[in-house]
Amino acid sequence: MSNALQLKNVSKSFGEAKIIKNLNLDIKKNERHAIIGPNGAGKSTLFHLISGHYKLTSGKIELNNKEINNLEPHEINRKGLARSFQVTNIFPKMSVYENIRCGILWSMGFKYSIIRLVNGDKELNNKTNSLLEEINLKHCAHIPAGLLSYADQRALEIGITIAGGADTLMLDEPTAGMSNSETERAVNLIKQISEKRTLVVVEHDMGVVFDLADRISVLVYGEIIATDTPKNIRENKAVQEAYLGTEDH
Amino acid sequence: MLIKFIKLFLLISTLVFYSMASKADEKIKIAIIEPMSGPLASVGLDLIEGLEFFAERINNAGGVLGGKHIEIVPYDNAMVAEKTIQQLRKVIDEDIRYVTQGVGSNHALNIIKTLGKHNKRNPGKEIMFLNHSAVTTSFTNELCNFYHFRFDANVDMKVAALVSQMTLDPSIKKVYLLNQNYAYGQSFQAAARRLLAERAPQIEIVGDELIVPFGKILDFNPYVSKITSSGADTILTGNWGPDAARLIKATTNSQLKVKFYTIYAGIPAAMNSMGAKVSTFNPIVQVTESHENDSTHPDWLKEIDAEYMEFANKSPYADRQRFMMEMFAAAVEQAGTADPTQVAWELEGMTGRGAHGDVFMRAEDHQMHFDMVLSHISTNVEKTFIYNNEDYGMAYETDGWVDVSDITLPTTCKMKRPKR
Amino acid sequence: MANLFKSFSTWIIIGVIAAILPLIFDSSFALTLLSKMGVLIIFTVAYNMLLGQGGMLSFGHAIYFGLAGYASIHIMNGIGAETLPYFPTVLFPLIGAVVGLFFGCLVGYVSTRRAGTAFAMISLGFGEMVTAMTLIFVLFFNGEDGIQTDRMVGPEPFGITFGPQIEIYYLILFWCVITVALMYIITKTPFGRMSNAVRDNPERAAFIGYSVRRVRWQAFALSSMFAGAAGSLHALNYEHIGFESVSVIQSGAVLFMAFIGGAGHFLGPIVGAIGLTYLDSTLADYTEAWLLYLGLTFSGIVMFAPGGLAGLIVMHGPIARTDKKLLTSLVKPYLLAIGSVVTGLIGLIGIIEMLYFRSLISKGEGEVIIFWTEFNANGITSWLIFIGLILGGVFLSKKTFPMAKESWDHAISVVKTEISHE
Amino acid sequence: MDVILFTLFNGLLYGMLLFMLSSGLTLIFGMMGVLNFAHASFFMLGAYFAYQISKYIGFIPALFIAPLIIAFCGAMVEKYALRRVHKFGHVAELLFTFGLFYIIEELVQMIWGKVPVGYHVPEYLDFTLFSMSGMGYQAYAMFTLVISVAMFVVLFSVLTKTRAGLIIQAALTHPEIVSSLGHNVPRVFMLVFGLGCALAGLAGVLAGNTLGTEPSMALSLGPIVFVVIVVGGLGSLKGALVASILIGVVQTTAISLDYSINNFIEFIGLSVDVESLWRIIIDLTISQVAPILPYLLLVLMLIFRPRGLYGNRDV
Repeated sequence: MSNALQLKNVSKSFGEAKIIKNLNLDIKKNERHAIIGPNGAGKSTLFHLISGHYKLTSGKIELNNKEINNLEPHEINRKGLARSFQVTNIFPKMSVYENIRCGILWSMGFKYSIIRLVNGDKELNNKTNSLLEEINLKHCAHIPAGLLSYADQRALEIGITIAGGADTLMLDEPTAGMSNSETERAVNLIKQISEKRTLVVVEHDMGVVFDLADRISVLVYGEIIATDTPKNIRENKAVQEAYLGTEDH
Repeated sequence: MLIKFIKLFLLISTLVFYSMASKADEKIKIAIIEPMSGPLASVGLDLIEGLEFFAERINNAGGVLGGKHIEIVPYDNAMVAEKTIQQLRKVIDEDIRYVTQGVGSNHALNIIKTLGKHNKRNPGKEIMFLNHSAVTTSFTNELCNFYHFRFDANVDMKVAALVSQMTLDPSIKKVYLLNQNYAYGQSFQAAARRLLAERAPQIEIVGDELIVPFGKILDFNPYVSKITSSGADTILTGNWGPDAARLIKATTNSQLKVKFYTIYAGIPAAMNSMGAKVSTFNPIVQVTESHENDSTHPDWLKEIDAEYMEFANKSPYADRQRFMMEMFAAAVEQAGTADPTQVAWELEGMTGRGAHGDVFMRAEDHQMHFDMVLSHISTNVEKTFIYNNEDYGMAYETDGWVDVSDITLPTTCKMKRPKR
Repeated sequence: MANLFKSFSTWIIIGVIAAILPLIFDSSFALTLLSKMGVLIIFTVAYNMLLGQGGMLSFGHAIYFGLAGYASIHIMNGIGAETLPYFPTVLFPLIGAVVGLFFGCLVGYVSTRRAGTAFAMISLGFGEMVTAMTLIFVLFFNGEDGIQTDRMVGPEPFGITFGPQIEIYYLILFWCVITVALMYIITKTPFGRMSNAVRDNPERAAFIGYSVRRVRWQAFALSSMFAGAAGSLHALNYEHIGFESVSVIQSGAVLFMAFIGGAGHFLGPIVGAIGLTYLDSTLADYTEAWLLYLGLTFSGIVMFAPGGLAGLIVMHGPIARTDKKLLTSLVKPYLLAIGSVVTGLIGLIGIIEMLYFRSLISKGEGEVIIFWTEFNANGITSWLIFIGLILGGVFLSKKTFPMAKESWDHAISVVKTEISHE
Repeated sequence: MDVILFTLFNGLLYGMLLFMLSSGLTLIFGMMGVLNFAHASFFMLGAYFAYQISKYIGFIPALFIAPLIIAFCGAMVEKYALRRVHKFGHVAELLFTFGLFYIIEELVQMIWGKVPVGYHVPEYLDFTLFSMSGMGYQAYAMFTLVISVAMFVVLFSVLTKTRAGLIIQAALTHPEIVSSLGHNVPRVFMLVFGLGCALAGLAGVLAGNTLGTEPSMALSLGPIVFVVIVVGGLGSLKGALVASILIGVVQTTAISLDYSINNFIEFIGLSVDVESLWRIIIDLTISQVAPILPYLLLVLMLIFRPRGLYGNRDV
C-alpha cells in the first residue's frame, strides 16, 4: 500500500529552540493514524508543518508522493489535505449552512467567481444539505455558527474539514473539552467520515485513541519514539516509560 | 426596511427644508462663503465678523435705498472646494444676489466659474461676486467678468509694491525667491522674476525655490543653509501660515541676517505665533492697504477703528472690507435698486475713501487700485495689536508708501458687458 | 431565482422613489445634495466591500475615487478641446472604473499581504503619498486649485446636454442603482461569500483551499473599481476635482459613513452615506462643533454599537422573527433609556456650544442660540441648566439602562430557548 | 566635507525630533498591537499644555508636568475606552483612536481657539551656542537634542536592564506570553499606553515652540510617525531611532539637491522635448519631491522587507 503522507528528516526550530528533530513518519493510505505524546511534545507544531502553516527548517514532506513542503496552506489543501484546529476554527458570524457551503466551493470549481451565484447552484446546495445531515446539524442550518454549543461547533468544524472532499484528514484534538456522551457522538462521526479516507489525529483521550486508530505514533520532545498498532504500543516499554506510565489522562 | 428608512428620511428632510425656507423680507443679503470650521476657520470667522461690523455701521446710519438693511449671511465651506460649490448652489436657491469670499484663490476660482455658468444660463437672476481678498491675478485678466469685483490688490500689484520698495534700499543686492508650489506661489514667483528684471536689474536673484505647501515641511534648516550659502541679503516670499512661520523661525535660530519681503508672513496671527523676538530679529516687511500706526492715518478712520475695537475686541486689519462695503452701499444708492447688473454699472470706475487718498475701481477689469503701505513688525509702536483681549505687544511700523501709479499694471481683460 | 427577483424588485422600487425625489425637492441645493448622496452611496458601498465584507480597514480609499475623478476631468477637457475623440458622457463612470481598477490592482497587490492594523497603516502611507503627489505634480493635478471642466461637450442625444443639474442627477441615479445592485449581487457570489469567510477567519479560509491574499486582492480591486466609478460621477457633478478628493480627509469621511451606518450590513453604508451627507450639508451651518459631534458619535459607535446603526436594528431581527410581542415589550424600556441619554446629550451639547461660542466670538452680551432658545453664555444660569441636564441624564441612565439591558437579556434568552427547541 | 557633515547634523536634529515623536507609538504598537491614530494628537496636547503651564510657572516645570498630565490622560483613555473596545479586536481599537483624533483636535480648538498660540522658546535657551558653515545653532536645539538622546538611553536601558523592561520586551515579540507570566495585563497595558502618550507629550513640549503650536499640527505630523515605526520595525526602539535618523538625513539631503532627472539626461548627452508629457516628472528636482520620500520609503520597505529594519515580525 502506498503512503498518503510521508515525512522525511523534518526539523523545525524557533530561534534556538528545536521543536521537531529529524522526524520521519509514514502514514499509509486509508489508515487511521493517531499521534500521541505529552504536552509540549510538538504535536500541534507537527500539524502546522504538514498543513503549511509553518515553514520547515529542513527536511521534506510528501503528500501522495508529491512534495508539499514549500506550498502555501491553500495549495496544500487543494492537493487533498484538510485539517481541523485544536481551538475551534469556524466562521462564527456566518450561518452553519454558509460555513459548510464555503468549505465545498473550491472543490466544485467555483474559484473566485463573481458571476456565478451561490444560491442558484442546485448541486452545491444539495451537497451542502447532505453534508449537514451527515454531521447532524441540519436543524440549526441558519443560525450563526458562533451561537452553536461547543460540541456542535466541533462537529461543524469537522464538517468544514471534510467538505472540500480531501482524501487526507488531520484532526487536532477533536474531542478536547467534551463530555462523555459528546465524545461518543464525535468518535462515531469521525469513524463515519474517515471511511475510505486517510485520517491523522492528535488526541489526548486514550480511550478515543485506542478505539479509533489503526496505528499510533508516539511523539516525545520532537522525536517519534515508536510507531505501531495500538496493541503493540500499549506493550511498548519505552512508550510506557516516556508517556503512558507517567501520564494519567 | 430600506423603504422605511427612505420614508423617515423624506419626512425629516421635508420638515427641515420647510423650516429653512426663508421668509421674504426687505433686506439686501450678501452671502459670505468662508471656512468656519477646520484649520483656517479663525481667518474666515474674523473676516465674517469684520463684514458684519461694516454692514451694521451702514444699517445704523439708516441703511440704503431709504432704510433697507444689509444682511450678511455666512456659509461654511470648511476649505473644501466642492463645499464651496455646494454652498453657492444654496445661495442661488435662497435667491441671494451678492456673494463675497476671500480665503483661498481656488475657492474664488470655483465661484467665478460657477457663477459664470449661472449668470449666462439665468439672465435677470445674475449674482455678483464681491471678492474681498482672493488675489490671483488672472481673475482680473483673462478670467475677468462683469459680475466680479476685486477690492484687494492682486498678487502682481503687491509684488510690484514690494519690488518698488526694495529698489529704494541700496543694501539689497542679492535676493532669494522662496515660494509655495501651487497656483498662488507660482504666480508670486513669476511676478517677482518679471518685476525684478524690469524694475530692479541691479538686484541679483541668487536662489529660486518652490516648496511643497501647507505645512508639509517641518524642518526648514536645510533651506536656511541653502540661503546662507547663496549669500542672499533678502528673501522675497509669498509663503503664509506654518510655511512662513517655520522659515522665519529657522533663520532666526540660525542667526541668519536677512530682510523678508512678504505678503502674508507678518499677518497678526503669524506675528503672535512667532513671538516678539523672532518677529523682530529680521525685518519682516509686508504690504497692506493701511495700518493703524501710520502717521497719515486719517482721523475719521481712527474713529472707525475705535468702533471696531469696541465691537470685536480686535485691532482692525483689513481696511479693504470697509471700503468694499461703503462703495457697495453707495453703488446701490446710486443705482436706486439692488439689482446686481445696475449696481455693477455703478461700481465700475467708482472712487471711495481710502487711508491714503482715494481708492479707485478700475472699470476695465474691475480691479481696485489704491496707494499701498509697506511696514515691518516692530515692538516700538504706539498702538500694539490686540486680538480677543490679548495684546501681542507689537504691530506694524511704516517703511514707506508706494503710489498707486507705481503699481498700476496693464490688464489683458476683454470684458463682455450686458446692455445698459 | 425567486429570491433574486425579489431583490431586483426591491431595487426597482428604490430607484423609482429616488427618481421622483427631485419633483418634491426642486431647489438647486436639494438637487446638489441628492446628487452628492448618490455619488457617496456608491463610494461608501464600494468602501464597505473592503471594510464590512472583507474586513480591511483602509485610510486611503479616496485615492481611487480621486484619481478616477482627475482622469475623467482630463478626458472631458480633452474631448472639449477636441484633442481626444468623443466619448459619451453617460459612460464616463466606466472610465473611472477602469482607472480605479488599475490602481486598485497595483496598490492592492502590495498592501493585501496582511489585513488588520498593518493593512490600515499601509493604506494610510499610500494615501499620504498620493495626496503629496497631487501637490507636487502640478501639471497633472494642478495642485491646490484642482481642475475645472465643462461637462457640456459633444453631441446632445435626445437634447440631453448634462448641463442642468437634474440631468446629472438622473445620470448619477442610473449608475447608483446599477452599481449598488451589482455590488449586492457580488455578495451572493462565491467570491462574495469567501470574502466574508476571510474576514471572519483567514486561517480557516486558507485551509478550505482559498488563497487569502487573492481573495483580499480581488476585493480590493473590485472595491477600487466601484470607488473609481463614483469618483467619475463626483467629477461630473461638480465639474471640478481637487486634491481634497484624494486626501485622507475624504477617506476618513467615507469611513465615518460606512461605520456609523453599519459596516456589517449591506444597507448600513447607504444609511450612513445619506444621513451623514445630509447632516454635513445642513448641520454644519448651524454649529461650529459639527466635527466634534461627528468624532464623538463615531467613537461612541465604536465603543457601544460596533455594528453601527444598521447593526442595532438587525440585532433585533431574531427577536422580531420569534415573537412580535417580545419586540413590543422592549419599546418602553428602550424609550426610557433613550430619553435619559437624550437629556444628558442636550446638556452636553449646550455646554459644548457655549464653550465654542466663548472661544470664538468675544463680542456682544454673549447671547447664543441653542435648540432654538436663547441662552447667555456668560451667565451662570445657563451653565447650571445644562450641567443639571447632564447630571440628570447620567442619573436617569443609571436607573433606566439596567432595565433596558434586563429586558434585552430576557428577550434574547427567550429566543435562544426557542432555537434549541426547534 | 563640511557640507556633508553639516547636512548630516541637520538630519540628525530633525531625525531625533521624529524619534521622540514615534518612540511612544512603537512601544504601544509593539506591545499592545494598538495602532494609536491619535498619537500625534497627544503630541499636540503636550505642546498646548506646555504653552499653558509655561505661561504661569515657566518652561522647566512644564517639561515635567505636561508629560505627566498627558500620561494620565492616556491612561484614562486606555482604562475607560480602549479596554472596552479591546474585545472587538485591534481594528476596532484603531477605529476608536481615529475618532479620538477628531475629538482631541476639536477640543483643542474649543479651548485654545483656532489660531496658533504664542508658545515660545524660553529666553535663557534662546542664544546661539555655536556656528557651523556660517549657520548658527540655537542652544535650545541642542537642549532638545540632549533630551532626545537621554530619552533613548533611558528607555533602552529600562527595556533591557530592568524586570519591567524585560516583560515589555517579551511582550513585543510574543504578545501572548505576558498573560501567562501572571502579571496584571490590563494594568501593564494602561501603564504602557500612558507612558507612550507621555513620550509623545514630551516631544510636543520640546517641539511645539519651534514648529508652531496650532490645531492642525497633529494632522500634519501624524502620518510620518507611522512611516517611522514601520520602517524601523514594529516594537523596536533601536529601529525607531535608526529609521528616524534615516528619514531625517534623507529629507535634509534631498532638500539640498537641486537636481532633476532631466539634469541627468542632459548630463549623459540626451535631451527630451520641452513639450513632452514626461517633463512633468523629469523636471522635478529632488528637493521638490523630498516630502514624498518618506512614504516612498514606506512602500518600498513593505514590498522588500516587511519586517522593517530591526523588526522581529512582519508588518
